[in-house]
Amino acid sequence: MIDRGGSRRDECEAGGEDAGRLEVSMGPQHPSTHGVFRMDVVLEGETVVRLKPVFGYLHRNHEKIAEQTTYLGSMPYTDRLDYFCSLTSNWAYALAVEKLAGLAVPERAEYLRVITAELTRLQNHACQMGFMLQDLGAMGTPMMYAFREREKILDLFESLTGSRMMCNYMRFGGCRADAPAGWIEAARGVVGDFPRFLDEYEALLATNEIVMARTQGVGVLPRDLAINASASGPVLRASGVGYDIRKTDRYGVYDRFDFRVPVGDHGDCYDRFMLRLLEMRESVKILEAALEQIPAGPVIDGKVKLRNFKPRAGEAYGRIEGPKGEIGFYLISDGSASPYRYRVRPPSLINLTALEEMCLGQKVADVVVILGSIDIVLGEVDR
Amino acid sequence: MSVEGAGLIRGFIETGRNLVGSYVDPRRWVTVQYPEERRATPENSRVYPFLVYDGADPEEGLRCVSCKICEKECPPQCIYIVPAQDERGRPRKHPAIFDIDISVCMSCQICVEVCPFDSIKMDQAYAWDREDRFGGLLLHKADLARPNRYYRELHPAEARVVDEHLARERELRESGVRAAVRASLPGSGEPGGGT
Amino acid sequence: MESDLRSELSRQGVMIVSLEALYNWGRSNSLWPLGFGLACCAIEMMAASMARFDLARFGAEVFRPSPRQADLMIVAGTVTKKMAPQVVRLYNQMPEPKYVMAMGACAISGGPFKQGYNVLKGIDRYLPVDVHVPGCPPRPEALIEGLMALQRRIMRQRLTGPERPRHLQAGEASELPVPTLGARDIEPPYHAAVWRPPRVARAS
Amino acid sequence: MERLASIQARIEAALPEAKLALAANPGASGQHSLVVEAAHLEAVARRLRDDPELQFDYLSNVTGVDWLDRVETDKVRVKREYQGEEIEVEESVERRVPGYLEVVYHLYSVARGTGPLVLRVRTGNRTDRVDVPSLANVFRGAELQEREVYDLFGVVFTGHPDLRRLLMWEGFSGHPMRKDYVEPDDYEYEPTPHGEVAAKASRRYAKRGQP
Amino acid sequence: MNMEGILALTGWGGLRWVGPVELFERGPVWLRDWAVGWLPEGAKVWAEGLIPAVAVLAVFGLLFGLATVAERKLLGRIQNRPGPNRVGPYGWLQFAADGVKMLTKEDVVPRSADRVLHFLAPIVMLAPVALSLAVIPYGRDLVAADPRCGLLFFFAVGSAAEVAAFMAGWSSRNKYSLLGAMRAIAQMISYELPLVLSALTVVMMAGSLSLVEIVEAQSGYWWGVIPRWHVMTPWGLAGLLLFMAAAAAASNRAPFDLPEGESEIIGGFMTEYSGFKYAIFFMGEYFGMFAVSGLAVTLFLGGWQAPLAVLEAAPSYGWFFLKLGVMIAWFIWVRGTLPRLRVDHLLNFGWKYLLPLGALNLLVAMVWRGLGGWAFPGAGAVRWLACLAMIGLPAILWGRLLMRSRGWGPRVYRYAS
Repeated sequence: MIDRGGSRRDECEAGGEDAGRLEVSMGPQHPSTHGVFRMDVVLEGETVVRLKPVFGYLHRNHEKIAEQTTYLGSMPYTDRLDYFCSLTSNWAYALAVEKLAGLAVPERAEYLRVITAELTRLQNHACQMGFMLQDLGAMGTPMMYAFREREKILDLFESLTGSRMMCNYMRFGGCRADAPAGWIEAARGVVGDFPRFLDEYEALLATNEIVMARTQGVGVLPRDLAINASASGPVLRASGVGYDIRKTDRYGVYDRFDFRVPVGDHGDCYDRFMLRLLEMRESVKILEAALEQIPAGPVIDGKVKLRNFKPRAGEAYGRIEGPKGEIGFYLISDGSASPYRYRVRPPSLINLTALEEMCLGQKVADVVVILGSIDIVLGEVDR
Repeated sequence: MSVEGAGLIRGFIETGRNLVGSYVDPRRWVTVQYPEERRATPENSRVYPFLVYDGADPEEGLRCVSCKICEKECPPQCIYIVPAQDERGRPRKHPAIFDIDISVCMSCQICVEVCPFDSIKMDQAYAWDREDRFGGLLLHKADLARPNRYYRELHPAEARVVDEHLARERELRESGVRAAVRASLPGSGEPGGGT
Repeated sequence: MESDLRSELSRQGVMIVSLEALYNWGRSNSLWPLGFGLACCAIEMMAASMARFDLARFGAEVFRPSPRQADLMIVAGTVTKKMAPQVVRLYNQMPEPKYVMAMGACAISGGPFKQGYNVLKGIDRYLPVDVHVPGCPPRPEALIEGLMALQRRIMRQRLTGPERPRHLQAGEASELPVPTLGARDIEPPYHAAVWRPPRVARAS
Repeated sequence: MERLASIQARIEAALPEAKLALAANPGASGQHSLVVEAAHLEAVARRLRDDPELQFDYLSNVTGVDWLDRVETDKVRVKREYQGEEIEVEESVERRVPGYLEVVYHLYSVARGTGPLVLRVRTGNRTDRVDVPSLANVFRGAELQEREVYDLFGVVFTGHPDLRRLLMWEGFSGHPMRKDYVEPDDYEYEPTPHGEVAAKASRRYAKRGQP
Repeated sequence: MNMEGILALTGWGGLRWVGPVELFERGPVWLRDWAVGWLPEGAKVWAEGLIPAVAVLAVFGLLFGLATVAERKLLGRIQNRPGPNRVGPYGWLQFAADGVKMLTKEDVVPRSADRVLHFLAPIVMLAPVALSLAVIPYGRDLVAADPRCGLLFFFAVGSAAEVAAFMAGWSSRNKYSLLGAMRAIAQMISYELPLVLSALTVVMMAGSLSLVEIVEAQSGYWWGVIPRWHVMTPWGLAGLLLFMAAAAAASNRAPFDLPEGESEIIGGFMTEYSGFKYAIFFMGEYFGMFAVSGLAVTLFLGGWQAPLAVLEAAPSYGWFFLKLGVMIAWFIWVRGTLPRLRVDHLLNFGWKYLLPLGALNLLVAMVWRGLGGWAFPGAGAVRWLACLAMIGLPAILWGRLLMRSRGWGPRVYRYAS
């Protein structure tokens, strides 16, 4: 599996250092690298024969800062990891700390976590599809529709957590605040409206001949390589692996909901695109059930200290199924108020491992589409 | 069974529907034409912290006792506090300097959560654009002080809880003092303390 | 022309448009930003150009991917030391008149990440910033406020005299020196010509 | 712990020369780990991946940990002559434990839905014996993460296909995530300084000497 | 007012009463004649050429400004937002602000660029497309120049714009520019052919290369209601669709805007252009769009002809510009809807799809003419449907074959157990 990728790389390099090659450095400022990402691409005509990603333009030392601050102080920084999905990053971190310190979470808080995480997934997937279409050259229309729906979800986030993007909502042992009056109903309204948007998206894009021609058979990630390269989330599932941490780890209260995990068979950009669409439909189902079932009760374990929180020495790795893939936190505690080692397992970075294999032999216009279909966010890639 | 080209046509219908819909369908007309139109921010919304004072005097009424907990807990370390001193040079329970650098603040409201005295709360004013970074974005005590009335307007539900809590504490403190005074009186058998 | 005379005339129905006013009107109402996102703030910048807030109303939705056609550089997000030379280079590639808006805490001062070893503590160390929009990230409304503040600033500018804009002053370089990446830090740490911070008296 | 012990036994049966050690986790999570000698890391990883009973085919997370040199005090009982009598006394002896860099791997099984299996491997010390065999040839997923560990911790992965800095620029010296890394001093303007930063900032101001 | 009409100066010296219909219809021509009449004899020839040229440039210059605003507003509406609405009344002065800014912007020429070519490229871009506007009849007798071979002139001149794109890309010494320039050349070669081929059908049916005559060939009404425009015939409808697809490519409009594909190669050949040179490129692009839209109107939509006999009272150029507006709106709608093609798809689409269909369409037109002799009841409808099937069925089937041969099509997804 690795050998094939390697040989393909060699083959292209052995293709001769003749003239007609063009070395292009895409990024760090490029409209389709989704931030400050850079790819050094070698082209023959318009065909990619080599591609080297260059990282670090947004390396803002998240892990170092976290090792110098308290456990609680890192929570707002996790918002800024994946700035589309602050709530799932919150959750992953809270989960890791709860494992580290052995904390239990009240049931209502678990439901609130599921609801906010699935809402996050909805807006992340919608925006990802918008960005990918933007990379395909659609003049912003799909993105506008995605952001139109995203704003509705952000309104919910703001009235629940106080901030549109940087929610800083979860705490060790629960959530910071209970839903304000009328929030559940408002969320039900937004979720109820969402399928209309999905239908619109599907009509606009799913059977569009140009979209199909641009994405089908492009950027294929074979099943074995996907597993071996530790791809996760929709990228892994599009390659035919039905692996969803919500099902495998059964964290939170996900085992109480009836949802399915869509799987692609081709592993190309179209599969990754469509899987997100199908996942959104499943998320809507989870949300409807969760908003129906949510019990009354406290939202945080009142015994957990906010200040001077010092878990006993030990380590823990906690992970959840984020919208972009497996987001995990690895923490080592030495018994003091700040973690001895704090590590983020960034799905965006690791999903890029096989980027070169996916891009070789494709056109330069495909590179941006493949990158868009992986769905990266630089805050998380570089941290 | 689909016909090639139908996907394109379906797309045109969808955009066409939005084009027409933006004139007739309020669900497809989502623009809030800021600054003429403004959406009300939800009660929980937060931007930068401010300091609450009781009574009429923003200086003396400050609830802040300069305990420096928020300064210590602030993740980006953007709060700077110097306690005031009385005439004999002993620290008073009052800040002499209370600065927040809003060019650093990340609006996480951890200071609000850790404050045991309910003295720092989150404001909702977001328009802080300044041409001058150095003077304009460092907020001092006088810029930060807001009356409790303001807090009640911004966060009514939260303020109600806080006010009740503070009132109860005050009551307890006062009854505790009264009890202690009574206990110190000769001939009184009542136990002291305000639990 | 005296402003009171002008307003008197306009009350009488006579519009006096000076070349200066026309010039300022043109460039303030056609601020094309460089499509240039660095981090979290870029998302709010995008959100500001989307349907809910619609930056297009101000004629500022034309995000140009090439710096050659852009007027306004919105530094939206954390500038790392690794990225700083590119940001300065992009600024140099923009044609005059050009403006810089530092959007978000990170761009202004390094923000929450200023403690990081790879984070530049404010883009104004290398670039002349016209408007600072603090926030983490600023709401789209705050960005629009910042844009309007920039427009007002441009409209206020006189093209002659000592207060004339930077690009009309002889001797003001359109290109700024690009910092380089050293073995431990970015060099130089700031451009003394651009950055003159005051001293804040603090006990250590 | 029992499951981990059986995995250990299984690997040791298949690879007799590879000695694994169990490292218990005192915390609440119960995620204990296996410590592998560097020389056998690749073989063990391959075995873990290919063993039909284990199938740990998914390398989720690779990270480094910097353990500084530390001084431990051991209580030892020594015989001393005291006033002509030999008695046993307890003395504390300071012992210098050399630090090391540690690479931690979290493995999962996609095929079986099990995990995490935590593997640790340690370098000789923090300065010159910092090499560890690369797992990038067993798990592609290790490629970028090992580069990151190399960049930030300075662990050299032998056999890595493309070992360059990942996040910092070429030509940067030092490994910032190490515990003893000294950050560059750029506190020219600090309106809200604290602790160490306050000291640095005031030094800066003194040097600049402007009002 | 006199019911007869108003007193008007009809050309030089001719003062008579005319009705409002005639006034608006003939007004521009009279104005020209009147202005020319003042000049000495030697200058008259020059003036007769110059005045229409200035008029065309002025009208299309203004149209360019308004079209940019309209595009931004319409795109906005497609995306559920208002678009520019604060500069001038309802935002319609946005183009003026942009123009002022562009004019006063610094002109940057990269140090390594070829300065001469870099300077010439925008001019070479704008001049030919402006020239091609000369042969389009905007109204009855309202054409700047009517050579016998107007259509040939149009294509000959119009294709020079791609040379400009290549000049710009080459001279900029930027890799993205070069990529854009190479794409522009590839695109030109592929799309001139189907463009010409679909126009050729009209030439064949109208029997003339003169655009004025082609418009006149479309006058009249079937049964007094349906205008005899070419688009009302099956071959004309197919021709229009083919023409519009090829025209979008020829004028670098979405979904064929590869030479400047913003998301891939920044700005393509325009990457290194700033200030007014960039504005001229922009203008050239819009002029190109106006030109091909105008040609489409002329060839297929009856030019300046009114859609109904009763509406002929309105001035003919009004109808032309209305139709032009519809065409521009269509281009904007396409831009708001479709993603961009890839280079090889673009070439395949041009060579393997548009070109064969264009040739087939020529055949269909011949059949249409051949079946014109049928005289049984319902013959018209049968002939119409037969010809439509002749072009429509192959179009669908051939498209399906091309898609399926690559394995493109809708998919069904499974769920993990």
